[in-house]
Amino acid sequence: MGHLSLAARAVTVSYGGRTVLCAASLDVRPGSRLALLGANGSGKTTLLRVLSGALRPDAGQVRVGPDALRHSRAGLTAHRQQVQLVLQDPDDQLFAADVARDVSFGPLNLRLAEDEVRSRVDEALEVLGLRELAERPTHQLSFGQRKRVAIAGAVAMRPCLLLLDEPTAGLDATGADEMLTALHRLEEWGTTVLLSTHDVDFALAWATEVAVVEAGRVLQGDPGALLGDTGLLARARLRRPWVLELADRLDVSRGGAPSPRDLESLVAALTDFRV
Amino acid sequence: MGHLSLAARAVTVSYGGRTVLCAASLDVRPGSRLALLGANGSGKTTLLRVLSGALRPDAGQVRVGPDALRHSRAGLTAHRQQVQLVLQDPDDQLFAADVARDVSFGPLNLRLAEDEVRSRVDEALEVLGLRELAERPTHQLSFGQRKRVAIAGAVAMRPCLLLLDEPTAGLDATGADEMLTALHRLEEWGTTVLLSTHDVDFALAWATEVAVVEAGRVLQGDPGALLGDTGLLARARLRRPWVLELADRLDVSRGGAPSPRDLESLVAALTDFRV
Amino acid sequence: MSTGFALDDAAWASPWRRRAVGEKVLLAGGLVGVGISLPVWPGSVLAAAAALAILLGPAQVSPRVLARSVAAPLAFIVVGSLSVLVSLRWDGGPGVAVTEETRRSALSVLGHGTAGTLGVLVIAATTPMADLLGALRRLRVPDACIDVAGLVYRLVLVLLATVVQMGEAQAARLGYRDRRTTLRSSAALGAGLLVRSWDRARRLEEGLAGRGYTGSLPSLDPPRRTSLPFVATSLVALGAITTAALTMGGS
Amino acid sequence: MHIAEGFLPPLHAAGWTLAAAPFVIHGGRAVARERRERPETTLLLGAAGAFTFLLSAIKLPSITGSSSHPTGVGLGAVLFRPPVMAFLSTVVLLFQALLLAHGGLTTLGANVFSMGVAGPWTAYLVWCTVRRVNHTAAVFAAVALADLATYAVTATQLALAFPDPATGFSGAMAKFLGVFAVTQVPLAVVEGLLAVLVLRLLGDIARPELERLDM
Repeated sequence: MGHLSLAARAVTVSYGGRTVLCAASLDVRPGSRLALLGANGSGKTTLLRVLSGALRPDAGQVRVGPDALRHSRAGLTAHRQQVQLVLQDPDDQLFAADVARDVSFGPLNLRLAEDEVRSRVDEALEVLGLRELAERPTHQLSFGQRKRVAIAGAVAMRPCLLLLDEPTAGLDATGADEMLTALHRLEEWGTTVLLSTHDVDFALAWATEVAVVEAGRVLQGDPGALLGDTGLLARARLRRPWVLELADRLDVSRGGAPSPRDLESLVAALTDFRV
Repeated sequence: MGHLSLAARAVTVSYGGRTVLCAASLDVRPGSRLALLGANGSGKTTLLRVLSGALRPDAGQVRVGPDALRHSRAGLTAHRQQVQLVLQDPDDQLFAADVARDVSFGPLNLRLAEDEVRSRVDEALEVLGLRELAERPTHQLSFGQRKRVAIAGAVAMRPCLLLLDEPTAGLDATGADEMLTALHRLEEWGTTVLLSTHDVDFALAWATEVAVVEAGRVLQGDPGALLGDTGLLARARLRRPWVLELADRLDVSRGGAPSPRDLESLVAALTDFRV
Repeated sequence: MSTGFALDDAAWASPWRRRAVGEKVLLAGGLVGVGISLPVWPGSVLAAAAALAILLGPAQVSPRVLARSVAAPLAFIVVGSLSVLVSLRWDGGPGVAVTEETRRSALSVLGHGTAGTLGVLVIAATTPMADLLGALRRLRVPDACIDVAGLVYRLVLVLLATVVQMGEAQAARLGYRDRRTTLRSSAALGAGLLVRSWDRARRLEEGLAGRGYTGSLPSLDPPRRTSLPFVATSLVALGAITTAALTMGGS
Repeated sequence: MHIAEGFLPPLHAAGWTLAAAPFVIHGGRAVARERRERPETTLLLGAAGAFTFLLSAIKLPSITGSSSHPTGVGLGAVLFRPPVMAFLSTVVLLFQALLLAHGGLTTLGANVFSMGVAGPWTAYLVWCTVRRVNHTAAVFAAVALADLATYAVTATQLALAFPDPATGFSGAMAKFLGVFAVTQVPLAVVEGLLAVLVLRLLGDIARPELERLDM
């Protein structure tokens, strides 16, 4: 899949007089698991759209490896073969009557031969755990399944980098588990995933790196550090992950031990502490 | 607002050959805070639609106080003045150009005088914390605000009982807090709220009683007991609330102490335990 | 809440779904052709019986879905046949009469309509719309037209749940209490629906742009092979009905 | 009012198909041309078709006791113009035939002629004539007369196929107009009122979109 680094450099975007992003920068390193956090309306989706090339920023640029993204037709066509954006509502991206037909759309637009298209479709459905649903009508799928079909449609383009807008929003526990499995498969498969979410607990457990969107700017860093920073979280209208909150309240990480990331590591820390 | 008890008795509903509810029963006691839990597609929404009168069950009945709900036009008109259902997606429930006009839809249909309609609208907007938004066009509101406008539209009918389908789904931390404030105000105001959710943590913290939908049936009981029952939760495809999971892993509730319901009570229990 | 239309759901779940569209069109089209062009007895009756046997037999359509689907067209056919049955006179003041001739033509239209309706159901209940549109595309119907038709299908299903929920939400707030409120609510529903349709289209356009959309919506149809035994059996059955109709009808 | 499959004799069905074909082909060409010039119209046309289909699923208040549904062709013609409606109506009628068993395939041509050609053109001509006098009256008249035109053409199609043995075409016409008047005349009135209200609401909630459609 290649090792593409993607970055936003001092990107500014305004809609109807309101500045959504203001000189925001973000680095997506190949192989990282990056979670973009922020309240609803903070500009997460806007930043993803800028990175995908769908939106041209008023100022600043998007860098793909060493080059600046060109918003010409050719530049965007090339970019979309490396970077794919999947929107929050799957019904905004699914147009075909059944799963396999829908996933074939992207590869067909790449003007691949029919055999190649079919093998891309199979591969994408496999990675997303959708093989048995290939011939099912789109409208009979659950919300979580439709979300994964939308991702499969992007994966069939074989991007190095996948931008997912709120992939876990609206999913129940089973749907979220299936999504998590799919994310792990994508990683094994060599695709770097940047996702946006407002679920701080999920971000802490999953990400190797987080970026918080606040007042039009982006702060990027270590999940434990940023998501433990009460001042930053309050400004960004996010709450603290319960694991960190509890660790703090119980004074777990006094000794400079790494902060816990999930239930397991919290239990381990608490048990150590008691001994 | 009155003290209406509402119940589903052995309700069975099938769609297109699939039995969604199978002799399901539920009691909504006035003044309780009842959370209806279940995975997506488990039949939560179907049960709410049955209770609201929107859907006539294939078997069983809905009881309002001592009487069975009649699905005649007159029976439903009377029922809808006592029981209001608000669905998950606000955009399916808002029709008018601005907030106040939308909220006035129900009171106007009640054939109230103009003054009375206005006071109902003001009151509903007040309870939902939407006063300043009264003249705003609905499409300019955030998702969380639109959800509260949809609830205000139901509240303006002055029901004794409000059925809310997934009121917190899709909300960020701020939106969820505002929703919670609105739920507390409704309670103070004398409205009994039954809500469906797949957020077990929220249900444990908020509800005085929970009901779990599993394999077409409903199990109703104490939040701590039902949401601690790993067997039931697995069958219902729900996870255990993290507070209970952690309490269990750390062996907090050994002494028969009540199980913790939120971060505060967990911290208290853990601190007691350590002393 | 139903996810779609009963007939469409039946088509997606049909055991004949993976059959080539051409062979199903041959059978259903043949049954319609035979059912509406031959004399009613026994042509239409045999064609209708064959269609019914296919639908309830190998095509495994549930009797309930079938009964509900034929209700509306049958109502039209019955009302229409009754109009044909009654003959109108002007001379000597208006009057009505039923003659041997009108009875025959009423029965004929009743039989043709019923056989034709059942014949169309053989294709409708076994073949998803996507397959039919794919077949039309192969028949050189312009891509632009097929793309629009495919989108209509998808958007109808996306918006169907919206319409149902909007209607229920209005009903909950007593929006269908009397004629006046019903008219107002229906109008709000219509206007809301148009806005939602536009919104969906606009968002879909943006969503598809990232997947390389530039105006056309290609998708790959699944490979299907025509079954010679199926075609042969269909032709034999159609031939048998025709022969029976022509020989018995003469007597 | 959809003519059911098999109701028309084969020759009549073929004749009406031939009569409707030029309009549908013209509409299809218009769709293809639109797309070459403005690619984004594919999606808007899909939305317009879905809207027309779903509008016909809305249950109208009953006046005579029998429930009825709007045809949507009058409003569609005013919003999207008759050539496009000829094409969209064909798609909608095809879907109604196959998804709902309303109408038929051999009778598709006849139904397209009444609902996709006669109705929309009547609506459009009335709309263009009356809108200079009064906007609301124009909408009402366009939509109500579109329904009445559809109904009259359908009655004509049936009367041509089944002339009365005693009184011929005119007797048959009287029968079919009479039988279906019970549902179709109130429908025309109610759908006209509905269209007026829908456009008024759209003026409140979707002004920019209406302006794009040149309303």
